[in-house]
Amino acid sequence: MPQMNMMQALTSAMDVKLAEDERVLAFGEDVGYFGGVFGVTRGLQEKYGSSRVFDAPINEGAIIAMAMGMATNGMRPIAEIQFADYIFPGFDQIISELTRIRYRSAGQYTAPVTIRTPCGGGIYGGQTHSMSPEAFFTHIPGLVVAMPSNPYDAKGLLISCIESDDPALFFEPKRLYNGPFDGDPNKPQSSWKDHPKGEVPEGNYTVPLGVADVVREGSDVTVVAYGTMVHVALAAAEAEGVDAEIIDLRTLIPYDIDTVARSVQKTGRCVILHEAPRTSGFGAELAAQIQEDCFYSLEAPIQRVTGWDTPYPHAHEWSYFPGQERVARALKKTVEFA
Amino acid sequence: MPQMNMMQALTSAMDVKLAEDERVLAFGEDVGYFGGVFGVTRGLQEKYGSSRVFDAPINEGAIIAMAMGMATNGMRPIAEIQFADYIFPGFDQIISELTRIRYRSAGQYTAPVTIRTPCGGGIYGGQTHSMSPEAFFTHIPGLVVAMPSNPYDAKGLLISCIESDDPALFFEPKRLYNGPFDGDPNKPQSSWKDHPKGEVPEGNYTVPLGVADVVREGSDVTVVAYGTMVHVALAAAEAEGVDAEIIDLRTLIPYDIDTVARSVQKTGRCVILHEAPRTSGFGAELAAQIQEDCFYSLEAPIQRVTGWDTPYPHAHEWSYFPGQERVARALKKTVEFA
Amino acid sequence: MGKAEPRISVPAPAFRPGDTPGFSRLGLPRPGHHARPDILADAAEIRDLAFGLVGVLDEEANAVGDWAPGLSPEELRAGLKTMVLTREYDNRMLKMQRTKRLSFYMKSLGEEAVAVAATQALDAGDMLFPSYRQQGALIQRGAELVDMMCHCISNSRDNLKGRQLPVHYTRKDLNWFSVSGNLGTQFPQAVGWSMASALKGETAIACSWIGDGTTAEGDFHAAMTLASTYNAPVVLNVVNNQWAISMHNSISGGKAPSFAAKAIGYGIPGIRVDGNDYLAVAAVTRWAAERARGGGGPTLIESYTYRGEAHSTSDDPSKYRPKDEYEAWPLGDPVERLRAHLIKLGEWDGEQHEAWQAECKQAVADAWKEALTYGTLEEGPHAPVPTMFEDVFTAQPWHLRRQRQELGV
Amino acid sequence: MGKAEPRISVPAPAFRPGDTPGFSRLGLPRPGHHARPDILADAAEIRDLAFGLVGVLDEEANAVGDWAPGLSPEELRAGLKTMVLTREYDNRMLKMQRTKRLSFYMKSLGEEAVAVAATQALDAGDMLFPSYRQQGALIQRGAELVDMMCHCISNSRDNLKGRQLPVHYTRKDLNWFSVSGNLGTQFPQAVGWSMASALKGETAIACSWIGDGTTAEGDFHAAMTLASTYNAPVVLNVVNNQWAISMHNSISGGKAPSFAAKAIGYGIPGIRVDGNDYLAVAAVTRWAAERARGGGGPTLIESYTYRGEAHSTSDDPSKYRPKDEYEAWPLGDPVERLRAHLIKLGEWDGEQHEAWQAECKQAVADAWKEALTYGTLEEGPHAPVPTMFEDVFTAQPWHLRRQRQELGV
Ligand SMILES: Cc1ncc(C[n+]2csc(CCOP(=O)(O)OP(=O)(O)O)c2C)c(N)n1
Ligand SMILES: Cc1ncc(C[n+]2csc(CCOP(=O)(O)OP(=O)(O)O)c2C)c(N)n1
Ligand SMILES: [Mg+2]
Ligand SMILES: [Mg+2]
Repeated sequence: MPQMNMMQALTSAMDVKLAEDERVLAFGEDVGYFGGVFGVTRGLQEKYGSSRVFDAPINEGAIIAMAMGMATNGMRPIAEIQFADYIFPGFDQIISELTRIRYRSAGQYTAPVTIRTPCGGGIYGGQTHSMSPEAFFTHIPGLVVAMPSNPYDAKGLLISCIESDDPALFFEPKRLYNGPFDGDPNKPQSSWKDHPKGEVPEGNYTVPLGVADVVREGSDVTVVAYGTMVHVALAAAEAEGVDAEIIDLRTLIPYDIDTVARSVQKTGRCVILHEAPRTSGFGAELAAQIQEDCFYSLEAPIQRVTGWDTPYPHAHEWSYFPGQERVARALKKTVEFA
Repeated sequence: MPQMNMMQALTSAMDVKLAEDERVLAFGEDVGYFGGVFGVTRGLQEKYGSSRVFDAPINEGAIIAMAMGMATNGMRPIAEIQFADYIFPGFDQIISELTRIRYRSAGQYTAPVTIRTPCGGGIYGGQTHSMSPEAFFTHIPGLVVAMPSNPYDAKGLLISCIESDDPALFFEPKRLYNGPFDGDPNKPQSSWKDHPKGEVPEGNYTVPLGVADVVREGSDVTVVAYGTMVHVALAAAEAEGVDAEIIDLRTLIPYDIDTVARSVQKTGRCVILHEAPRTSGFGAELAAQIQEDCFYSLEAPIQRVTGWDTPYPHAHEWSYFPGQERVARALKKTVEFA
Repeated sequence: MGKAEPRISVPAPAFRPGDTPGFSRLGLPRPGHHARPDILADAAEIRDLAFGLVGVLDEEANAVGDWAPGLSPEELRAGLKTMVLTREYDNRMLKMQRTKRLSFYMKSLGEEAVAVAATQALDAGDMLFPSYRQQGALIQRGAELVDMMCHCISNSRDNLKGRQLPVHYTRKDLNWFSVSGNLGTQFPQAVGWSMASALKGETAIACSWIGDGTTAEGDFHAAMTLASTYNAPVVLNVVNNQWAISMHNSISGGKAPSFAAKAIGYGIPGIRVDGNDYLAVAAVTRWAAERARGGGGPTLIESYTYRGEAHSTSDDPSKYRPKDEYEAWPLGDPVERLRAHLIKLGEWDGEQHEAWQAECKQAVADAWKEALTYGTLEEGPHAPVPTMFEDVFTAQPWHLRRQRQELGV
Repeated sequence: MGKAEPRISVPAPAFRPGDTPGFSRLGLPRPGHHARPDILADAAEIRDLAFGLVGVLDEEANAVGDWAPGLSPEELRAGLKTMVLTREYDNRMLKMQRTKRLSFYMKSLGEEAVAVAATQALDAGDMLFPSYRQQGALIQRGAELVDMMCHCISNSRDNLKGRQLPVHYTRKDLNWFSVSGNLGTQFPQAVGWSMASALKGETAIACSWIGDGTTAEGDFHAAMTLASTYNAPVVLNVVNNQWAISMHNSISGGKAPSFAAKAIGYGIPGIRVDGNDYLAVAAVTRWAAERARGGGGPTLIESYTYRGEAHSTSDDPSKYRPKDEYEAWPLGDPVERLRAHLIKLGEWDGEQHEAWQAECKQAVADAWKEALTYGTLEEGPHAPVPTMFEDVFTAQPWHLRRQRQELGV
C-alpha cells in the first residue's frame, strides 16, 4: 500500500473527491496556484482547473459565507482556513449561519461545507500560529468536529466530512503533517514512513464519524486524547510503565461516548489530554460527561492535562505544551490515587 | 434606599462612572440619542453629551476594536452589543486582540474595556435574540466574564468591571431586566420592587469580581447557577422541598472555586444549571473542576440541567428553557442517588 | 501647521422629535436625468450613477427618460396589486401583534416597490436572499398569505416548525432563501450561491437586500469583495430607508456620498435609484440582472427610500425622529405613484383601486381566519415537541437523543 | 436578452514563473502630474487622486511638481540612512534565520520608503499601528537594533518576555503599538486610539498600515466606516506591494481600480502614491497628517510598491511569480532613487553611501553580537518560566496560580 505523510493523505482525500464528484470544490487563501502554505492542496488546481480549486480573498468570513452559499446551491465546498488561529473572523458565519441553516429552514436548505484548518503548536509559531480552538466549536449545535492523529485516519475522516450532509470542521494538527510527534522536541523528527498508519490506500475509503479508536488497550487507566496528544499519551504511558487504555477520539462532535464510557468503566480511572487551554476546553465536556456516566466506576478524580490558560507563548513553547512528563505525572497520580 | 429594576441599576452604574471618571465612555448601536433598545443607556447622552455617549455603526467588530483602541489610549469604554447573539462579528477582536494585548505587549498596553450585552431567553426572541453564549468566552484567557442575577449585583458588578484594568464581558440576563423570573412563564411578571436585591444605593459601590454569593444555605445538595437560573433554582428547591445550597456564581471567570468546593464538600452532591446548550457549556468546566476538587466528597454524579444542544427555538421556548420542573427532577435524582 | 486641533464628530440626523422636517436639502437629480448605459458598460464609465438617482416617474406620473422599463400594463397592474396586498398584509399583522397573537412583527410601509419591483424584474428561478423587510418579494413570488401567517404564529402548519421568529420566512420552493436574524450575513452567501449557479452552467442569478445600517457590517465588504473578485452574477441591494432602528443612516454611512458609491472602490457598477419609483426599481434591477446573466458580473443598487413606520413592533419612532417625517419625504409613496401612473395610462382607476383594496382586506382577513385554524403561538398546536431536536444534524446523534429522552418526548 | 451566460472568473496575475514580466501595462501618471489640494479639501473634489499616482521624483532624480515636500537635505539624508540601515538589518536577520537563530523572519526589501518616509512625516507623539513589515518605521523612531534583535530571538532581554513571534515588536516608549499576527485587526483600533486622542484634546494622531491582501478583511471596512463616521484623526495606509503571500493583489482587490479608490465610498480622501518615491510618501503622509491634525479627519493612502523578497521565511516566491519580476518593477528601488536625488542635489555621494553601508553592516553585526550575549531562542536564557503566567490578567487568578504550581515553577 502507498506510504503517505499526513499532508499527502489529505491531498489524496481531496483528489479522490474532486475526481469522483464534480460538486466538490476547494478554495482558500493561497490554496490555488501555490497549493496552500503547507502544500496540502498542491497540484489540485493544475489537475482540476481554477474554477474548482482556487485562491480566495483574505477574509475568513467571506470564505465561509461563500462556501455556505455554494453549498446551499448544490456544491460540496472544502474551504481552507490557513491557520486555526485565523478562523475567528469567520466565527459568526459558522455559528449563526452555516450550522443553523438546516435547523432554521426545517431542512429545506443544507450546507455540506467542510472547513479544513491546521491547528496546534510545536512549531514555534507563537500565539497566532499555534492555537487549538476546537472547544469553541464543540459548543455550536449542528457542527461536526473532527481531528485525526495519523495519515490513514486523516484521509478517511476528511472524506467522511466531505461526504457528510452536515457542515464539518476538520482540524489538522500541523505538528503531525510530516511525522508522528510524541512531545519530545529534542528527538529528531520521525517520519510517517515507518508508521503503520502511514499506509494509506489510494482510492476512496472512509473512517466513520463519531467512532473513536482504541489505539492501546490497557487496564490501569483510560486516556482520552485526540490529534498530537495521542502520540504523547502513547509515549508517556510507555515511559511511565503504565498499562493505559488510550483512546483516540478522532471525532469530537459527536464524540464516541460508548467507547469512552466502556473503557472508564473497565479501568475506573481517566486522564484527558488536549493542547488547548484548560478552562472550558473540550476536556471539561468529556470529564463532565464521564463522571456522570461512570460515577460508580470511578476510583480517582478525572485529571485534565492541557495547555495553560494563557496565549501560546513563543519561547516557552515546551513549558506550555502538555508534554510527556506532565502526562506521565498525571497518569501516575491517577493510577496511584486511593 | 432607592428601588431599582435591573435596567435602572445598570444605568445608574454607568451614570456613576461617567460622572466621576471622564475616561469613561459608552457607545453602541442605538445607545446614544435613543438610549439603547432596552433603554439601559437612557438619559446618559443628554447628561454627558454625544462625545461621551454615542451611537455606533452596526458592526460589532468595529465597536470592540474602537473600544480597544480607545482603551489603549487611556479611556475606559463601555461598549454595548445589542444582543449577545450578535457579538460574534466581534469575536475575533475579543479573542485575538482585546484579551491578548496585555500579554503580548508584556504589560505595555492594557485594554480596560467593558462589553455589556443582554443574553438569555424567555422573551420569545427566537434563535437570534435568546442566546447565552457565555461558555465561549470562558475559554478565552484574559477575559473577565460576569453575569448578575439581580439589580444590586448588577450595579456593583458592572462598576467593578468598569474599574477593572482587565477587559470584561458583562452579560445581562434580559429576562431579569424588569423583575425576577423563576422559570414559570404562566405567572404574571413579578417586579424588583418587592425584592431585597431591588434595593440599590445611588452612588458608587462594588460587588467584587470572582466572589460567588450563597443565596440559600442548605445541606442536601449544592446548586451552582448564575443569572436567571438562580431564581429558577430557588423556586425549584422550594417546590421540591429540597434543602439545597444555592450558589449564585456572579463571576464566571475567574469563578469562585473556594465557595463552590466548600459547599460541595459539605453537601456531597451537586447540580449545575445554565440556559446555554449543554455540550461544552460552562457547566462542563464547573463539573470537571468540582469532580477533581471534591472527589472524596461526592456521593452522586454531578448533574447538568441546561438548554438543549439546538438553536433556541421560538414556539418551543418553554420546552427548551431549563425550567423548574427539570431542575426539580435533577435535584430529586441527585439527592436520592445512592 | 497652525493651531492643530484634531476633533471627532458624531453625526446626527437633520431632524429630531419636535423639529419640522424638510428635505429640500437632498438636491437629487430629476427623473429621466440619467442615460441608461449598455448592460456590459465598464463600471469605471458609469460612476456618475452612484452619485445620482435613477428615476422614471415624474411629478405628473409620466414615465420619462432612458430608463423607462417598458413594462406592460398587465405587469404594472400586477405590481400595484402586489404592493397593495403587501400593505394590507402588513397592516393586519401589525394589528395582530398588538393583540399579542404574534410575538413580533416588521412592516415594510413605504418600501414595497423596492422588493416587489425588483422581484418582478427577476426570473422565477433567481434566488432571493432577503432581509426581513422584503415580504413584498415573497408575495410577488406567489406565497400564500395563509402560509406566511402560519409561519408568523408558529402554529402546526408553520413550515419552519416553530423554530423561527415571525417574518423570518424560508421558502425553497419559491427560490427564497432563509431570512436570518443576523444582519448582513446573507449578502456574501448570495455571492457564493450565484457562483455555484454559474459553475453549474445555469442561468439563475442571486439577488440580495440589506439595509443602510447593515452596510457597516463586515459581511457587506465580504460580499463586495467576493463579487468583485469572481465577477459573480449577483444583484446586491442596499435599501436605504434612512434609518436603522433609531440610528440615522449617517451613523453607518458616515460621510459616504451615497451607499451606491461604495461600489466604486470594488470596480462594480453602483446605481442609486429612487426606491419609491416602481418603474425605476424595475428598470435598474433588470439592467443589473441582464448584466449578470450576460457575464457582466455584479451590481450594487442603492434604493433610496424611507421607512414609513417603526423599525419593528419593539420600538417607537416618535422617540427619535419627527412624527411627520414620513409625510415630508419628498419621494412620495410607491403605491400612490404607481397608481397615478396607471391611471394616467388609462389602465386603472380609483374604483378599481378601492375594489382591489377591499379584496385584499378580505383576502387577508380570510387567510388570517384560516391560519388560526392551524393553531396559534400561545395556544398551539405547534410542531410536535420532538421536532425541536431534529434538523440539527442530518441524523440525531446520541447526545440529542438523550436530551430528547430527558425531556420525556 | 440573448444567450444568457453568467460566468465567474478567478483573477490571475499577468506573469507566473517562466513568464517574462513587463509592466508597460500599468500606465501610471508621471511624477508631478497631480496638484496638491488644500489640506481641508472636500473629499469629493479630489477623487482623481485615488485613481492616479502621486509622484515627486522623476526619472532624472529631480523633485518635481506641487507635491514636492521641501524636506531639508538633513531630513533626506536621515531618511536614506534609515532605509539603508533597515535593509542591512533585514539582510542580517534573514541570514540568521537561515542558520536557525530565529524561528521566523520577514523582510521589507523594496518597501522601506513606505514606512520610513511616512514616519518621518509624522510627529514623534503620533501612534503607529504597524503591520509586520514596517520595521523601517521602528528604526526611524529610534529603536536600538539590539533591542529589536533581542525580541526576535526571545532572549532574556526581549521586552516581550519571549511571548511573541519574531518581528512582532511592541514599543510603547516609541509610540509604536503592538504588531499582531492577525491581519487587519489594528486598522480599526488605530481609529479608536485617534478618537481618544481627540477626545482628550491632544494633538497626537494615529497612523496604521496594512497590506493589499489584508484590505479584504472585514476590519478594513470597520476602520473605514468608523473613521468616516466620527471624522477620526487617523492616517490609514494600504501598502500595495502587489502580493499577499502567493496571491496576487487581484484576488483581494478584485476589479478595484485601485485600493485608494475604496476611500471614495466612505467620503474619505483616497490618495495613491508611488511608494518607492521617498519624497512622495513623505508629502502625502504630511498632507494627511496635517489634515487630521487640522480637524479634517481621516485619509486613506495607497502606497504603490513591490515586495522585493519572499513574504516571509516560510515561502519561496519563485514558486508563484517570475524570479526577475522585482527587477522589472518600473518604479525602481526607493533607496536608489533617494540616493540619486541626494547626489543630484550635491548632498551625498557614492563614497559616503558606501561608507554608510559599511557602517550599517558593522552596526548590525555589533548589535547581533551584543544581542547574543543576552541569550538565544534555542539555548536561552529566556524570561523566567513563571512569567508565562503573568499579564494574562492584572492579578493572577487562582486557576493560573494552580497551573503555575502544576508546572512546578
Ligand atoms: C449582527 C446584528 N447586529 C445587530 C442587530 C440588531 N438589529 C436588528 S435590525 C437593526 C437595524 C438595521 O438597520 P438597517 O440595516 O438600516 O435595516 P432596516 O431595518 O432599516 O431595513 C439592528 C441594529 C442584528 N439583528 N444583527
Ligand atoms: C486573519 C489572518 N488571516 C490569514 C493570515 C495569514 N497571512 C499572514 S500574512 C498573509 C498575507 C498578507 O498579505 P498583504 O496584506 O498583502 O501583506 P504583505 O505581507 O504583502 O505586506 C496571510 C494570508 C493572518 N496572519 N491573519
Ligand atoms: Mg434602514
Ligand atoms: Mg501585500
